[in-house]
Amino acid sequence: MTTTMTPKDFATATPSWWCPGCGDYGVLSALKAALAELGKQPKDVAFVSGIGCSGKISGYLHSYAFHGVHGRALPVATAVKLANRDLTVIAAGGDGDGYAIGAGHFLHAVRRNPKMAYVVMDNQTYGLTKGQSSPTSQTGYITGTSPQGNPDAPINGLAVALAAGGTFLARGFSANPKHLVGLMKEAVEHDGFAIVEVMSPCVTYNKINTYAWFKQNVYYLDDGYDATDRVRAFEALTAEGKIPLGVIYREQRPTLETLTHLGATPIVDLRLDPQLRELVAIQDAYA
Amino acid sequence: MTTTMTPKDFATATPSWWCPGCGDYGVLSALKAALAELGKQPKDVAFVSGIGCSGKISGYLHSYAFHGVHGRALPVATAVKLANRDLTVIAAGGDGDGYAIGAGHFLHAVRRNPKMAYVVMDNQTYGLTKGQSSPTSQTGYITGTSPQGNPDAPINGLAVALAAGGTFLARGFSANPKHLVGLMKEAVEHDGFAIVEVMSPCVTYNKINTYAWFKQNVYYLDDGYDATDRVRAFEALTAEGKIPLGVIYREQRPTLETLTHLGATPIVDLRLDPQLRELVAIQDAYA
Amino acid sequence: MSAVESRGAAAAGSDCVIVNDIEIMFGGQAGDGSLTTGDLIAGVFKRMGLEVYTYKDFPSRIRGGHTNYVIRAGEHANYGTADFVDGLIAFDVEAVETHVHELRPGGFVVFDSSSETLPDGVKRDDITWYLVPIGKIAKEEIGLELVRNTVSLGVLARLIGMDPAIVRADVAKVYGRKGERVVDLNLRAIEAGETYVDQHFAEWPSGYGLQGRPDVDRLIMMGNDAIGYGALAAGCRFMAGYPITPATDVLEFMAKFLPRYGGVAIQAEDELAAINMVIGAAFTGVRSMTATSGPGQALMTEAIGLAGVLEIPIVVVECARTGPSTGMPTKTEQSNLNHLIFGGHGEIPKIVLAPGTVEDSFYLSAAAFDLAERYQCPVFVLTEQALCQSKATLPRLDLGRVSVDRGKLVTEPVVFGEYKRFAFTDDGVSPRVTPGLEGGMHLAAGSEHGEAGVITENPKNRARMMEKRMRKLESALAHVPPPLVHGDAKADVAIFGYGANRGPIVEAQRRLAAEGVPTRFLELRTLWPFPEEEVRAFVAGTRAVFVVENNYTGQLDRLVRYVVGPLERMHRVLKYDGRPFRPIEIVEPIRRAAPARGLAEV
Amino acid sequence: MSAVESRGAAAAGSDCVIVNDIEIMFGGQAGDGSLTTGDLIAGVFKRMGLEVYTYKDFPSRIRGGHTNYVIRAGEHANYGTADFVDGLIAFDVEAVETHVHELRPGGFVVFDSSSETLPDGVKRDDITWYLVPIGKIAKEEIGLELVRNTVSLGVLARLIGMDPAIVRADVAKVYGRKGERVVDLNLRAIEAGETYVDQHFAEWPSGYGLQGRPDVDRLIMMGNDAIGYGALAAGCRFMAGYPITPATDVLEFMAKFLPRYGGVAIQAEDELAAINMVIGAAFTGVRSMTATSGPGQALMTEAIGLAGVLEIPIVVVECARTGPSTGMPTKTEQSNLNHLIFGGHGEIPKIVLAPGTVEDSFYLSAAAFDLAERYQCPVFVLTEQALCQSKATLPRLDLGRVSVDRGKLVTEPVVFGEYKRFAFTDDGVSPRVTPGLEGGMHLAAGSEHGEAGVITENPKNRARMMEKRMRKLESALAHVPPPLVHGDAKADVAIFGYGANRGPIVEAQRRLAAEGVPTRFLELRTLWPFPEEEVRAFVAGTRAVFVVENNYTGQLDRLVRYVVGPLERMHRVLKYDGRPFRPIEIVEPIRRAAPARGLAEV
Ligand SMILES: Cc1ncc(C[n+]2csc(CCOP(=O)(O)OP(=O)(O)O)c2C)c(N)n1
Ligand SMILES: Cc1ncc(C[n+]2csc(CCOP(=O)(O)OP(=O)(O)O)c2C)c(N)n1
Ligand code: SF4
Ligand code: SF4
Ligand SMILES: [Mg+2]
Ligand SMILES: [Mg+2]
Repeated sequence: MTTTMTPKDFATATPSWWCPGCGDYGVLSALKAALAELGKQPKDVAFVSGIGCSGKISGYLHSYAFHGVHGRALPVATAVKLANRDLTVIAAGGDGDGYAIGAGHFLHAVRRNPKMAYVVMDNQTYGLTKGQSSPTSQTGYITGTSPQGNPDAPINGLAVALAAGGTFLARGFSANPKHLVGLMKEAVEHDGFAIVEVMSPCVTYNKINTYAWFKQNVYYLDDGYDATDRVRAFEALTAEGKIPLGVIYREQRPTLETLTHLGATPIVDLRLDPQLRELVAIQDAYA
Repeated sequence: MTTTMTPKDFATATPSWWCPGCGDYGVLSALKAALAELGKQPKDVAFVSGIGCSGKISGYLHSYAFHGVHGRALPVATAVKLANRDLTVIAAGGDGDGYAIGAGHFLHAVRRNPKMAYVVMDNQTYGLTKGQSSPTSQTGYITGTSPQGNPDAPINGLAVALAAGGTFLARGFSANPKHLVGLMKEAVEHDGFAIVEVMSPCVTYNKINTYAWFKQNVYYLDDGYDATDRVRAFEALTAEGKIPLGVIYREQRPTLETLTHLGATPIVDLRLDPQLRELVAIQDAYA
Repeated sequence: MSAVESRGAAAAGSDCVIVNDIEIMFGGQAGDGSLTTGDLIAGVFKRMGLEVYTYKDFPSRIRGGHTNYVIRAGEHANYGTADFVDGLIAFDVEAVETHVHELRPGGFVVFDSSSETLPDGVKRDDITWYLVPIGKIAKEEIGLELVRNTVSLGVLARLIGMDPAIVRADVAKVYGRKGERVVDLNLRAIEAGETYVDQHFAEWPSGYGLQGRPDVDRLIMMGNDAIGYGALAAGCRFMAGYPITPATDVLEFMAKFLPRYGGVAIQAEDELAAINMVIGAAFTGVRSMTATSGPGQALMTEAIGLAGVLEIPIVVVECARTGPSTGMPTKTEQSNLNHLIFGGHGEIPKIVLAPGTVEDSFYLSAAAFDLAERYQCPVFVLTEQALCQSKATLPRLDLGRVSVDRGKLVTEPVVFGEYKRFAFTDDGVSPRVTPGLEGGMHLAAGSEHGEAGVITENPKNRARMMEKRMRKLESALAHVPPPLVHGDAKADVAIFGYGANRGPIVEAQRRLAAEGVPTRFLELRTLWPFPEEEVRAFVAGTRAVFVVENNYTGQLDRLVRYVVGPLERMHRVLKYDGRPFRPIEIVEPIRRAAPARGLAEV
Repeated sequence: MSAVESRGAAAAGSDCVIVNDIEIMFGGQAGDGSLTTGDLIAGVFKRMGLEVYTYKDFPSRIRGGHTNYVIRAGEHANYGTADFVDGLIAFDVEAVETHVHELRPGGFVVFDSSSETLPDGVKRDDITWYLVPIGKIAKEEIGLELVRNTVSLGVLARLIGMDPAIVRADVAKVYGRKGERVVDLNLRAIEAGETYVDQHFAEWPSGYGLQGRPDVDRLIMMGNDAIGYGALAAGCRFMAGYPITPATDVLEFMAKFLPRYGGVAIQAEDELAAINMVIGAAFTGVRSMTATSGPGQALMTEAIGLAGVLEIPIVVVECARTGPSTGMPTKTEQSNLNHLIFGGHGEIPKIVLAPGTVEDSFYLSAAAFDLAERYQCPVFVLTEQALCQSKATLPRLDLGRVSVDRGKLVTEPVVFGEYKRFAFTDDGVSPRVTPGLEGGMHLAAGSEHGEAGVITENPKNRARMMEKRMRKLESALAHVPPPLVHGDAKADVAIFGYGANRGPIVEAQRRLAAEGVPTRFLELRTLWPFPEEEVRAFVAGTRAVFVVENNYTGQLDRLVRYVVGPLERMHRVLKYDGRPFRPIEIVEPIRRAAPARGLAEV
């Protein structure tokens, strides 16, 4: 059965809890469009989100959606993929969820390289808890918890992922949905762990990194850019000045599913029979 | 009072629990020598370690030593430094402690940049729990928990730290104590977060990354190497082939102590008086 | 449609003038500024000399979503909401629909009729309905829709007789920071609201009248601020935390004030880091704390055990919310008590304090630091959303009552080799050194260790060390904040409760007493070590015992029952819908199970 | 120095031949191969038809550090060590010094006299001392010092009469993997040991004689392997874990076997990842588990709450060790029970099972998966180092007794919009779908939600949803593994205990019965939901009640006392030095507090 899917097929009836103008709307639309264009079915999509304004996205994407605890979307999503490799697995969450409390899992998902997409909705602040600084906030950012200015240097999630062995690194902007849909599609199709960091402004709390600020501070990588050169990618990611958008790095290496020797049958479909002959025979080694 | 210190002044009477030949002995000796050469006093050294064979090192270095829970040496050490900036703070732990369970804290210590040294004793395995694979184990490494071979790609801690904004990155080998002492001294003196990753073989469990293997697979960075070029450092760290030893990257940026506006008086030495006038006056804003 | 659609039958029929006891609910969409106006109302009530308590019922989202802010004022300090709301200011139909059943017969609703029409179904006829085009007034008369909250304040002020001078002064003060123009706009908004009432409802009194009283020098403060302030006063100079509702305020308070006193507040990358930082700073000799809520508390579990075995004094504030898991982050609950006492692998001495008022939040928070250092163990300050995010009036806080007793902290050099960090002592507490002190070098290890800190697995040492550590609980027992008895100490109906429930229980007691059911209520302020003697004595000679708490399984009840055994006359009064008790919810079960005795019985 | 320095007086005086009940302790430095030899001894005992139990007392280090491996064999299955050690094989003075007081009068020591000399002080004269230059024999006669363990096995075999054919067969089998040369060396080592005994001690019998019995088809298995095997049999096909003593074995077992059945075992980066992976795989429909110990369990606390509120079936094995914090990682304790039951913010239904034998470890581990899926909640399998890392003989495991009942798992497409993942039901359990199923799409949120999964903060829904979830505990109560009664069901002395203490308690019972103190022992196999009815009934009609457990605060005692109240006749029998009970430590307190009744009293 092949039906033509539309973004609406991925919409839920749940009213959004986001503020008007929030960048996260753009992320949601792009995701829906990408899934529709790829012809995915909601029943085959497992969508795992973290906690935060961003994390609420799982309530709005019609799918098997999972809204777990703060910072742990990636371990959940990794296991979902291993348990049923036929599913399209997507994880999403905020900059705090992914780079603060979830930073360790982020590094380890990168090095494991399961086939799934991970969307980081970066608003350079903690939206849901009312505007504290996040790991991507600029040094000096003034908030309730840093009235003298954020003392920490912002983290460059994609550069870190590159150093940790990332195989697909892209960055988009929620105000450019067309570009974003393209990145999302590539990410979902990538045979490995694909990160899409989306600049997704928080209109309520972040008065520095606004839509206008981004428009002035991003640039799009052009055709001349070679996304397979790791050192070049590091340079692009860490250079002072404007923020690159597009696919920044791409590489192919064996996925976690391959290296854990998963069979073609998803684990979830295995027959479970306690009386299997070899199962009983395990005891012989203890006799 | 200036006395000449010797490595012995940093020795405890506690017998070591390490196996004969363990690489960690070399790390301990180098640390003692470095502290002695720098003329530090045991009472002014706060030494925080993680859990693992490596973590036991805090029992053998005469100082104010802290042996906390698995993976959390860096938050403890960061706070020790903030609480008393006059102390020489050193954290140490294994590759599992630092790059697996402690990976998130590692990233955040790097971006905070407190003045302290962090020694990662890398044996590419989990020694204390009897030889499972660690985040730095090679893909395919066969252990009790990975009888079909470790499915994960090894993590490059220094490259990750570089991408996260590390200001001092060095790598040594526990079988070359002289070189190591030099790195340790530089690290302790560095005005920021200084990482020394030490190749410290586990002679009991790791039969691949042995002393002999290291001798064949490392090289020393020479004078021509420019440790202030970040992209060059990334290249050196991620290039296929031999493993570079030496100071790989060095940079100066404000420390956490500076950016949190600490005064010259260590916090621990502040007078505490509930009756301070301004303290009482805080209430006026609520009246 | 006329401005007033119906006049409450009850209100019309009676001439009920309720003086100086009123509960106003301010209901609308989150993020529309109702917070400021709610605070303003509370402030005016305070300056009119009344006792005030506020309660926020906000959704876990930033803008939109039904929100309500309850302001209660009266002559009694009532730490909690009343059975009924007296007046509801509703900015949308949803607010009316959600809350109309909570109104007292004879109460009133002010509804913003600018954009929505009230559906017929919702209109109760025993309350008065004031339909006011609030938004329209703001937009058309003031030229700024944003001030509609202030317009509604003008309406309310006139309806219930708030002192106009105070209203104006407070509006000027609150908006003062934003400049004169803003003050002016808001003052005009007040005026507009008042005028509308005068023009349309002059003959329709709300039935409520407030009478000012002399405003003695008092404070109005939120529980979380009092906790932060108590910590600061007690010499806390290091805080590490990770934002989480409803605890973030404490971190924000400390981040604001600590630097002024040479200290530092760190926003950590997660709660694991936060608690380990606190342990690190405390190990170094600085009074240190963190504040978190359920999910963060769960993550801190492992490290709390470390502090216990390292005998490091730390203070951990738990601002409880509705669990399990993410639950309802902005709602109240008392379901973390078990975790604080019994959570964690292995056994350590810990102390759990629970304030019942904003004032006590200050004093117990301050006391926590002395206890932590005297007994060298983790001390929890347990509070709940219904108290910690609520504001209340209180007397000025007496910093003379705050002590800084650092226990067995050694400040003079010791002799290396003689000094033993974990020395066995009678009270279980060993002299403590901190880095930098001559001669005190040692290993502080989370592994079992001997007196000098060296790791050992010797069974005899282990047993002794375990006994030494746990003995501290016994030593502490006589020195922890004692329970308070409220009501009639000789009554034969006993109530147990703690924290935010103090308010509703005390109010229920007053009402029960009036009905002929005198009660005594033991407010537990230290929940661990559990005051077994006091609890046993309190149950003796009762005909009925009630344990009132906000959870499903009866966590406090378990503690009480462990001491006194399963008794038929013991009853649980539980609530677990995320909302605090209203007094009637306590009055009713007690009335049912322990009715007033006929004269014959006395 | 003569080979035998003293002949135990008692041993010399009596001709005590203890047949078929012996405890051997193998003591030396960690990492010197004693493990293999200990296993070999255990294997020989088993093949001689005896029941075997082994207990490892290893330090938390890799090489060096005093180690001992206890092998107990007899005609009874004794799940635990005896009061005394019968024979100690000591490779150094430290081993003698540490354990000489544990020897039974009449017992013996084999001491390797190659390098160290026994100081005079240590020599008790009521035991026999066999001084054998074991290392020297190995080096000089076999040419390989490494085989000294095997030489000592030869010595022991001859001293106590182990079947020489079996010894040889087992040595050949164990070393078979390493090639013929190694087998040969070890066989010669056996021979050398035996010969030494024949030449030097032929007239000095040890006082112990073993008599073979027919070796029925049985297994010898470690508790952790039985847990892994039970999981595998029950259809567990996903495991994620993080190494931690004493739980790592379970991960290693699963890593070895899971891939053969199409499953996968993942070593996660930490316990937070591990438990969230398990939840992810279980959400997807795969039976999933993790295994950890205290510190890891503490880290899993938050996510366990998530599984509870998402109603996801997971199995969490807790292999308890000595806490708090790092504590003594290789030692046993029962101090995590409180955490499993009461840990975590907010309240969820959970089930806690605790096997008392290796056999039961298998069956309860398997049962955990059915319970998890039937009640859609976390199920803990709680065991302790003293059981989970011990090997014991047991009958073949019957996989016919393992069922795979997946509860309300929906496998046929459902109608989107009608289907409600969290539907309110009478038993609290809602039909469950997994990703990929047509029509079942929904949000699984850790925030409070309605029947269809949509997040809501509505108070009525909240209360109902809470009740629905918690109701599952009541539904489960009749279906969880029931407690077992050991001993004399009509005795008026009652004992409560669980887990690894089953063995020592049952043995204590036998001895007490022989002394005229019959007892009944309720072995709790489900600790939550707590079997209140059974416990209440069990206490009725007793003259004394004992709660036996390995911790300081009496965690099980609290659970029992909550049900039956504080009774004067209730006593705690506690041990918290990291070592399991020896039977005498249970016999004595019972004997003291409940002495045998004189005839008059009967
Ligand atoms: C363990 C835990 N700690 C803290 C919180 C509170 N919390 C909720 S969302 C959030 C951070 C949100 O920031 P981000 O991930 O950037 O998401 P955003 O709201 O900005 O989209 C925090 C700290 C929590 N839910 N759980
Ligand atoms: C929370 C927690 N999980 C697991 C463990 C068990 N554990 C102790 S050390 C260790 C890993 C050791 O590896 P590494 O850090 O590389 O140190 P090494 O022993 O190799 O020096 C683990 C998993 C623990 N102590 N605490
Ligand atoms: S607070 Fe910021 S991130 Fe959250 S919904 Fe509003 S705009 Fe979006
Ligand atoms: S096991 Fe390995 S890492 Fe541990 S002490 Fe021995 S050699 Fe060193
Ligand atoms: Mg954010
Ligand atoms: Mg290691």
